[in-house]
Amino acid sequence: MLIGLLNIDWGVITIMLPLAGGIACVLWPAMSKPAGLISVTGVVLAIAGLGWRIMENGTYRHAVGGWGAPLGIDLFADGLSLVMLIMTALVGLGISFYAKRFFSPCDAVRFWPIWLLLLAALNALFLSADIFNLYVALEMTGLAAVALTALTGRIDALGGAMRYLLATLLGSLAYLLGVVLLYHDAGSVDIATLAQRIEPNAAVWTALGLMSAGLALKTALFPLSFWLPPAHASAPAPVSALLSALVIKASFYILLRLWLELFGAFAEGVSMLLGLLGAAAILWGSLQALRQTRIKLLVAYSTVAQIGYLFLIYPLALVSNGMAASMAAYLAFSHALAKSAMFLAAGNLMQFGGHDRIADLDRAVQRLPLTVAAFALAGVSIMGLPPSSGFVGKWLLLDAAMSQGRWDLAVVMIIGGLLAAGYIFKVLGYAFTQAEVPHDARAVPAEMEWAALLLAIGAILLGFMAPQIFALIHPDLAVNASEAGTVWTA
Amino acid sequence: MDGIIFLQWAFDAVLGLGLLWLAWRALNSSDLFKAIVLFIAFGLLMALAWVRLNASDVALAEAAIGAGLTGALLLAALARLETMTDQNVSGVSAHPAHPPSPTPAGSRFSRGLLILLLSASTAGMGYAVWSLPSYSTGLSMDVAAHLDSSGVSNPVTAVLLNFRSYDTLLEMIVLLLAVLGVWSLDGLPPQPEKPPATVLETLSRFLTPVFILVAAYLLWVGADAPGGAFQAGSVLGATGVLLLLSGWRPRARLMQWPLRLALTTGAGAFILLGLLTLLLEKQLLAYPVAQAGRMILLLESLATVSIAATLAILFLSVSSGHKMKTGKEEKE
Amino acid sequence: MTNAFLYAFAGIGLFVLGLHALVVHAHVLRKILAVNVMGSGVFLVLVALARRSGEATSDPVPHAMVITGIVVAVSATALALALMLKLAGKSGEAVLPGKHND
Amino acid sequence: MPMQTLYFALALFLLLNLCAGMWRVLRGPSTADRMLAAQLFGTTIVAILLLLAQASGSPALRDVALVFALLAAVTAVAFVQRVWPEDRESEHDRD
Amino acid sequence: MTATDYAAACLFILGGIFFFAGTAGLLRFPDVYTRLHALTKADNVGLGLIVAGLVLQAESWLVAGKLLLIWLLVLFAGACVAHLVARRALRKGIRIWTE
Repeated sequence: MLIGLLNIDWGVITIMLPLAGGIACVLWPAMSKPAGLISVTGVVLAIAGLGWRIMENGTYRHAVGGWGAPLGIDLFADGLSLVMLIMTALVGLGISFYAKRFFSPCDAVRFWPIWLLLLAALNALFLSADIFNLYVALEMTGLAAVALTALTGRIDALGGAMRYLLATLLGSLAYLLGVVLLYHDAGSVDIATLAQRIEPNAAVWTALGLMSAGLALKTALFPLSFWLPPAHASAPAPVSALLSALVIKASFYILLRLWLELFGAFAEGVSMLLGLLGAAAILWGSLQALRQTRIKLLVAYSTVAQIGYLFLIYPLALVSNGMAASMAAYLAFSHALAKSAMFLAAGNLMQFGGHDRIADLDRAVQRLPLTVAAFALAGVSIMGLPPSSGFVGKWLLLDAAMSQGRWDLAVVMIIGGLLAAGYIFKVLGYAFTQAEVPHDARAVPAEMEWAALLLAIGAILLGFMAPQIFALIHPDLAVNASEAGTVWTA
Repeated sequence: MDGIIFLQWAFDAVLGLGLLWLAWRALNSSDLFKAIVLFIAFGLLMALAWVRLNASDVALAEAAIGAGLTGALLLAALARLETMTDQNVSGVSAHPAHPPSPTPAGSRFSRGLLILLLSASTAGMGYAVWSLPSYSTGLSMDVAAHLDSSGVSNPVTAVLLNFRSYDTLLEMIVLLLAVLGVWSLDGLPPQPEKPPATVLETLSRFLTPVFILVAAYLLWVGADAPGGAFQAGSVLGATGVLLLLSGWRPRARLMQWPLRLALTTGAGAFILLGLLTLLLEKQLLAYPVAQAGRMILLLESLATVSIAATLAILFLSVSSGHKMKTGKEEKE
Repeated sequence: MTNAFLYAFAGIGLFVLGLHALVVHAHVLRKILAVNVMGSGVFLVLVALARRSGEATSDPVPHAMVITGIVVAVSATALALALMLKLAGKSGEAVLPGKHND
Repeated sequence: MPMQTLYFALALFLLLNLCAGMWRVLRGPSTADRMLAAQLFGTTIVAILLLLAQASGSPALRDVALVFALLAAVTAVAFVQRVWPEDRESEHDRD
Repeated sequence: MTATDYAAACLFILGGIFFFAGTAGLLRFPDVYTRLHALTKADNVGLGLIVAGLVLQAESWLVAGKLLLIWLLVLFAGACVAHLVARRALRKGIRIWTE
């Protein structure tokens, strides 16, 4: 029976289950909440099955339609996509339980089908090995994210959603033009086939530039992050958590996948630029976050800053020694957990006080202990204090930067950590003080507080599980991973 | 013989320049209504470009969607925009509404920088395209090799519905997402329209059966000639648009679960068939060769219904959407 | 020497024209038109370069991709128009709120 | 061979005709003039498609022409019903 | 070049002339109504002549039937649209041009 369980096609189920769930929600709106929760828990189990299958017999490859790579489309999952899938499932589960109590019935009917289709789009994106299929999955993710951002119908949400839609369409078209050039240069859109056929000529360089620009715009890398704060700050709390934790990681994952498989060998110049923009993102994002007076805008600018850390992978020549995939996945996972916890905590504070002005938090710590604890624990991981996963990720980055003599990046990382501490403690400081104008407070359901707290605790616990995560991505690098573990315990 | 070559080159040159000129005028015209009419003309020329590039399937899709829906959608959106912002958006006027934003001094420099950057990237992309080998067959050899076991003889339908059917599944979901997104904004407007003028009544009354016949023909011919689900769905959608324009509104009862069923039937069929083939053939969407043709036809007909319903509802929501929510969703 | 490269250059021209208009104009409807023109440009390059495979047949895979792309573009345009109208309904004008971006 | 030349020559002539009609779209004082020009483009495109279908011998182009012939009405009706509704007196259409 | 080819060639050229007349009318005429008249001329007669020429060249009756169907559709749609636009223009108060 166990073997039967093993060779079930879990990858296909992680995509088909949320699709079927989404369609069930559309067909039967009254049942959208239970159907949503069942689908999300089903996805978590399916991904566990996929993880088990990958541990047993290596990378997972499934030829859709039975035609095989160059003609048909392949689903492919290795350690990197598995960790991203686990991230999507766990953060998605936490957000789903939060959303169960957050939305009014009429909003819930609209939230659940779009959220399930977004979850299916993310799973399809992390499992796809075909660059045109990635374009269609990117469009799916973009449209679903925009529809969710505009759910409340307020002016700032609509403005943010409109700007986000135009930015994401521009990013997708730039990426698509890159796909066109690659297809006509190498005659295939399958990543594995492309890897063997392309060599650095004018068309491939232009495709690299276009795809990097398009995906950087969708990941809101610093100069192209104009659209992120208004969209993430004005969306409803669970949607902001989804956007910051999962949706921008999707385009980051595609850029990383293209880098590892196709462009890594000959793209030093562009990786320097990406590193530079990443460093600038850290500084600019953190400084902007310090200046904000509203929690959700502060957390949104913190996302722009933390994205900078993710892009420091490129200049640190990690691609050559194989640490890039595991480092990026780990940092993305830790940021996803911490950032979703922060946004959910901000949502609780907004529901509690009716506003999210930092200055009037008015003794939130006495009245909402769990939420402020969640915000604090998530802040610990964002700042990068031990024992959190943020610390382990940033420590490994710092270690790599210093071992390669990149003192400039090391200094930027440290300043980024200090600035992060600045804006986290600014919020926590106000949470402890008495605000001048006391105002009535509405009760916040327990599930919503526990959802935020559990995600924050997850961000901390991930710090302890660093060796397992690294072992998942690079079984052969196990020794290096345990050394990473020892580094932390030392 | 060289006479024809010259004429063909002249045709392509005029078409290419016409496309660029139309796009430039449409995007920088002083008045929004003129911009939309130029954009509709641009869509017409695009269909000609596809024809000149031997892409009859794409020309059919562009014709059905471009002429049938995009033009009507933009005109309806402009009309609602004008009533909402009660500015003079369309028609002739001394000071054209929404002139392209005047360039203050500071941004003239940034405008120049932008032009410089764009022309550099144009040159880069142009060189990249020009450096591509002048003869390459891409995947056409693979498609031709497997065409006989794909169940249809039209290569484009074989790619869309069999070789890359996973893309088509995701794309049906994109259509569903668009409807869900538009519904979550405004709800479905059951707005009663005035009975149309007699001529419009006869126009829609006569054209509707012809539309449905042509859509069925396109769906059927799709197996071995340009046609197929998307083109047929778009023509059927255009029928819905014409009926909606001439004042017809589906009965409220029809707008509840029957509409939802129509919207999701395409994607649902793909998922069910996919899981079925996963069980039987061990591969997602791997049709057994014997029944491939029938399965593709089933998928295409359900997809046609879904695409038509989606496009019609998108037009209805955009063209006459207002604060009214759909009745059923509000009750529970 | 087929007409592939002529239409490919026209496609690139459309892409850049659309990008310029998307960045320069403030009115959202113009931006939506610009995105549509850019999409047509990319599809034109995709199908034009497929024409390089000899006289009779041309590569069907790009044609299938473009049909998928056209349908995705229509649904994105419909959502963008609905969003613009709701924004205009609430704020009285169809321009992105806040500072005019770049 | 001369028939082929005639087809392409006529197709080119109609295309130039179409571009000439563009001027009316640009200058056309009232919205109706612009829509009329778009209507004429629709018919001209149908004629060009039929000629190209005969010249290049691909019957599919006739289906494209058929679809264009059908859908030309949809855009025009959208213009009449939506941009020019009866009740709203839009003063800007005087010319 | 057989007899039918010559006949078809004449029909094409005549059709082309009518299209040219339609476009010239669209550009030169002073108001909406006269331009509408020119436009519909190009539709039914210009396209009609070209379709007639193509019917002569058509290899099968099915093709000929399809060509005629296309022409009839254009005729029908063109007539209805012309009527709608004219009636709505009149009601909108667009004055008829009088020298």
